[in-house]
Amino acid sequence: MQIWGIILSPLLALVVGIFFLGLSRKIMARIHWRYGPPITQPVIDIIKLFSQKSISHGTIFDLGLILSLAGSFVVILFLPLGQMCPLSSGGLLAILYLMLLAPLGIALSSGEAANPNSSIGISRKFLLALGYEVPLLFILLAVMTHYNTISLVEIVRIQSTTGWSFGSLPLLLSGIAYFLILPAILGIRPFEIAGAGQEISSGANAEFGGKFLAFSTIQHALHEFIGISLFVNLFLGGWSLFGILEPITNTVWGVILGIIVFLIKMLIVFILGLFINAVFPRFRIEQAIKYLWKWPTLFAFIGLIVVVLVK
Amino acid sequence: MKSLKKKLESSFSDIKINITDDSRITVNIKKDAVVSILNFLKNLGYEHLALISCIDWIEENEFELVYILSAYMEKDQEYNEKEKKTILVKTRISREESKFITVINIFENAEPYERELHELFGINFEGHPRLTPLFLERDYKIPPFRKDFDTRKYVKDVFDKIPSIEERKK
Amino acid sequence: MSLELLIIVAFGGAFLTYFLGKISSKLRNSFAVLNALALVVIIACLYGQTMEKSFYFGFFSLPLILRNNVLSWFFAIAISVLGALSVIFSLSYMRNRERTDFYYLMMLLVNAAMLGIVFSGDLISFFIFWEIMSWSTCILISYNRGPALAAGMKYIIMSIIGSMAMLVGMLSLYTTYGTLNIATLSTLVASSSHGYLLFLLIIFGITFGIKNAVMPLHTWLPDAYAEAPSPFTAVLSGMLTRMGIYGFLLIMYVIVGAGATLHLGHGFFTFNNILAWLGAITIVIPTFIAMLQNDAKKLLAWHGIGQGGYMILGIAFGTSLGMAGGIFHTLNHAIYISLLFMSVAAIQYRTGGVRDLNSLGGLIKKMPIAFIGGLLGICGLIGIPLTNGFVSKWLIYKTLILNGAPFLAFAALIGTWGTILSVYKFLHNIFLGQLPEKYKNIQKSPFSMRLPIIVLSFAILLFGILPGIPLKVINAIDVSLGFKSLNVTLWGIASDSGTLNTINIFAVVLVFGVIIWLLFKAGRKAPKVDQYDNYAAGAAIPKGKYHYTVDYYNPFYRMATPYLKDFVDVFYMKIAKWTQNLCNTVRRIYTGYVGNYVMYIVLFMAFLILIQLKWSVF
Amino acid sequence: MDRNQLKKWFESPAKMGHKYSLHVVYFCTGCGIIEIPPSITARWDAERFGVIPVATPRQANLFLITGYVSVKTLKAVIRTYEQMPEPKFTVGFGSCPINGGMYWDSYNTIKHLDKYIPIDGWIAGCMPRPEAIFIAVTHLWTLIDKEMADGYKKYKENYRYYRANQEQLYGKLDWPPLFSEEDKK
Repeated sequence: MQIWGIILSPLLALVVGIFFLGLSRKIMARIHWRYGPPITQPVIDIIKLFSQKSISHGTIFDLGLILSLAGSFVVILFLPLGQMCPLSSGGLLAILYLMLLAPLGIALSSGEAANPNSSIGISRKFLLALGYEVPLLFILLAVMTHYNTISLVEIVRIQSTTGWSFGSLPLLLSGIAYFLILPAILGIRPFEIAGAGQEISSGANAEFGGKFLAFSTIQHALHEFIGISLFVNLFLGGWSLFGILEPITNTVWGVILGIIVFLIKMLIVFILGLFINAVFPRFRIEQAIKYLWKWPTLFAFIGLIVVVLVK
Repeated sequence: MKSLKKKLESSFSDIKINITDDSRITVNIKKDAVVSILNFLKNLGYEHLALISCIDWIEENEFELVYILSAYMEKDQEYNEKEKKTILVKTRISREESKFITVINIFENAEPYERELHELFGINFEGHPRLTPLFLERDYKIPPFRKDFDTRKYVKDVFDKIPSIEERKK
Repeated sequence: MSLELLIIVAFGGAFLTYFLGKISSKLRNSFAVLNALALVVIIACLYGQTMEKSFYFGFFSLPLILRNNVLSWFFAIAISVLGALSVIFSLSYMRNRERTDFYYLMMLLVNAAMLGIVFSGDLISFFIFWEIMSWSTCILISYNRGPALAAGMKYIIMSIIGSMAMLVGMLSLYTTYGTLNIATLSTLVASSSHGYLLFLLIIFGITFGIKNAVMPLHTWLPDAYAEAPSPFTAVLSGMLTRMGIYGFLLIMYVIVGAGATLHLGHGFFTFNNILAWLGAITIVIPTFIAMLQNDAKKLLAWHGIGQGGYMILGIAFGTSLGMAGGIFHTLNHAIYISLLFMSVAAIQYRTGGVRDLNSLGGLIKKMPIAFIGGLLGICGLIGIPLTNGFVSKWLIYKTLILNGAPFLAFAALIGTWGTILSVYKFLHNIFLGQLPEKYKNIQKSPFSMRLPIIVLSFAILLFGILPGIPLKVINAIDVSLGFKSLNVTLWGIASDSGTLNTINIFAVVLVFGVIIWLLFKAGRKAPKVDQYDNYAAGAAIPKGKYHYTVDYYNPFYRMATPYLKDFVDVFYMKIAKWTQNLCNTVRRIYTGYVGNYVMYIVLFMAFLILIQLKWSVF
Repeated sequence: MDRNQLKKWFESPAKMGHKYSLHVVYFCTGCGIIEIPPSITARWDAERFGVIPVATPRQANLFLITGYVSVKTLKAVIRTYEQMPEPKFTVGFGSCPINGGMYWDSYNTIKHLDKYIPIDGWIAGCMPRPEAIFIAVTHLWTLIDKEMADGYKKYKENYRYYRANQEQLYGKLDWPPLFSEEDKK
């Protein structure tokens, strides 16, 4: 089971992440009243990029990108995917820290690129991360305190018996706050400033071409997967579906159905995020931080206080 | 309008003033008096040097420099919102010598205009701090805006002489 | 191996080095390194031995005692290894400087004094060694003259305040119990009244809080770190400042005892809760101030303060997990912060003392070892998994969450994000980006600088992947202080709620890294290009101007600069100013006229007579 | 996607990838750029052909030069072209890059762009309509299929010729040569 999980979950995440990229382009096009590209367009892009030539600016330019992609895959192994959770040691804290590998790798890589546009992109990315990390930490601490565990598997398991935490009263505010910062975590509009193509030549990606850009695209896809699946696991009960799947837990069918339910939940959250993405312009970085430190932080903070008081 | 004309005529000798329309005065003057008339006009309130233009009178073997001035705000008593006046100070310099004195110390923004004229007409402004190329990438034997610059010949020489890659292979 | 031998070697070696320096500098250098390494060997041989010995009687009729236990040994080995590495590092750093003999003397003296502190078994010898350490540190900080003199002055004033507080505490202990032997005290003190215990904890807490730079008492640190010679800064930041943590452990869990310390106060206002909150403040504010620094050493110095907060948070809670986290973090911090200071020192050495983050750049191509040191150092500082900082921070966070202190946990976690921002700026501005023209012909750092950097980098990875090695010793410390034993394995920790297993993180990172690396190699080969072949909207890029360093987080600076100031320092400076003015005013009574002095005497007499009269009336 | 297409995908994925994923860097000098916004937004929607604008030449494989190229901007055109990763395709848009267009006798406008960098296709007209871009794209597909869009190879083979022409205009260029300056024949 664990071996299967280790092999399957990164593959699944890769497929789903890239599917989400294609889907987002299609749905965005339809919202704009366009026909849009075929849904396989990201795959075509990645194939093309792999077969293209590229240039490298140095060893760290290569290794940083490899580190960031490897880091993203490692995080996926630590996230429960339905009932499948290949690795769980360290719990949510380890996930939080493993999630640092990807941005750090990208930052090193594009720092070595010696392009000011990349550096500005990285500086904005880190600032944005500082912005959403404040509410995110409040939210995660609220969840961890509420369930009195740091293990994500445990949190999902408790939710399958007691109901989703989004529905339970003490965590409702935290859930709302998480949804408010979700666009910032995913890096979609209105928080797209870190990779703004028109202003800073796509920021960190400015010097990436060929296979570098392909890796960067895959990393982006995985990042979206991680952001959404963390939300689903923390607040929408992971694989649980009003107790319907309870009787067949730990059977093969149970696992498969659990994954399907999990993916459907992710899809719904993702499409909701896309609607926000489609209609908003970009925030400037100060505006973004001010927004993130105002409403979501307030909700998350009150949420944490409520959790502590209820306990 | 009229009073300005009178003022100018009384202050400067050897001056020809033309009121072309309601808002435009053309002042033709000898080249020695350009600096003083520009100073005079600036003190009157015409503080904005909009452009320095140049016309190549090839038959007369002269360049005509045109300083276009206007006012930002009311200092001149006749000035009002409706009639915004523009003053064109025209002077002639010799084409052979093609040098003139800079007006940067009166209007600072003359610097790029003079550089441009130096580059395109080959007029040497004495006292200009840096007459370096502004627009052009190449050196031209004759400055390209002079009328004796033969663009077609130049194009033939520079661009059309390069063989296309197919021709080269033959 | 006996402890007296250790102290004799440590102090004797220091003075011998000085005199050898008068003969030949080569002899002095090799003897200094040998002496430092000998200390490491001696201490390594002491592992696992518990001993206690009076080495001198009759110091005001008090015995001076040296003792060794697992806590002392743990600190001692870290001190001696770090000391040896920084002496090795100094070899090339201090070459061609003046007063080198004196520098080595002081360096080894500080080292010896720290060893004395951790091995001393009574408070009086503790105090003596403490004072030797403070004074020699002050002299070393001021080594460079100029602004360093002011930094040294600031340090010594605060240090003296701390020492005086300790002296008061010691006197009170002596008058109450008649002994200053730590082992005896630990059995006696726990049973005294809560008020007295609180007094003891606060008075010693001021001493150790100043040394460990806990938030309102931290102001000496940034200047001292920045101005001290860089190899010494490694020692200063790595172990010397952390003598404060040793002191806290000593007073809280040895002298007063865990049982008594943890039950002082009511509700929110318990001693350890207040201490934990001070620790949390110490994390957050300095970490964010660090973001604003443009001086590489000052940036690291503010992080030195901030990381001290994590240790305080760890040890304040008095659970075995938290203690393990706090003590382990002390060791980890010593490793990575001294590594970072050494990397900066290597850069300074090659660039001629430049440590301004805005004027460096692109040095990775010229000084790869220094870059590796810097990279692993910042990874440890952030706590990236697979570096040592991760394990200790994980332990601390887990303690906080399981103890129901989510707000403290928030402070600790958000500190990490501030850390990332500032240390990435540090790394980017020095090593990444475009190489300025003036550093084109820069050399690699010399071997004696590369060796310590490599050793410490290796230690970061080793303790990050196999944290069980130090955790085994730390667990023994836990047990010796009377806490529950932890279930420590070689690659992590297993406890009731959530385990940590670094080896499987390492394995999956490695496997995925290799797979992706193979994929990467399978793609078309990417030729390396020059730094000037870079996208600049079609223009050929201007040389030396194409590096984004100044105001790296500009939007944030615009928002936060007014709020992020060291208000405490401003306040202290104001007090200093007031005191000076007051003294100036008082000085005016010495007018120099005899008549005035006679008048003072007469007035004083009158005053006395008045009192006399009043006394007799009532 | 019919079965024929699928077969092609398996036979040469790289070529198909280059065909259906054209990332464009637009060079906006002249009036031609005004035709680009409608073509990439809702009215004509270039994205359905896989054509999307990207930010830097490093990410692009199609170079669209829209409008006249002056001597000064040609420098940037060359630099951008050389920074694009291979395989790369170039399309000249409008009549000015073809032969100078209305600037046919201007002393400062490039007359034949293909003497300085290789061009795979032209879109004639002053201005061409956005539809013409899509016709060009489909033509480019055919060319890529038949391996006739080989401008980048030509550039490599005749680099000395191109470099000489470039340096004839500017004297010495600011950047070192992309390839070793030998004709590979």
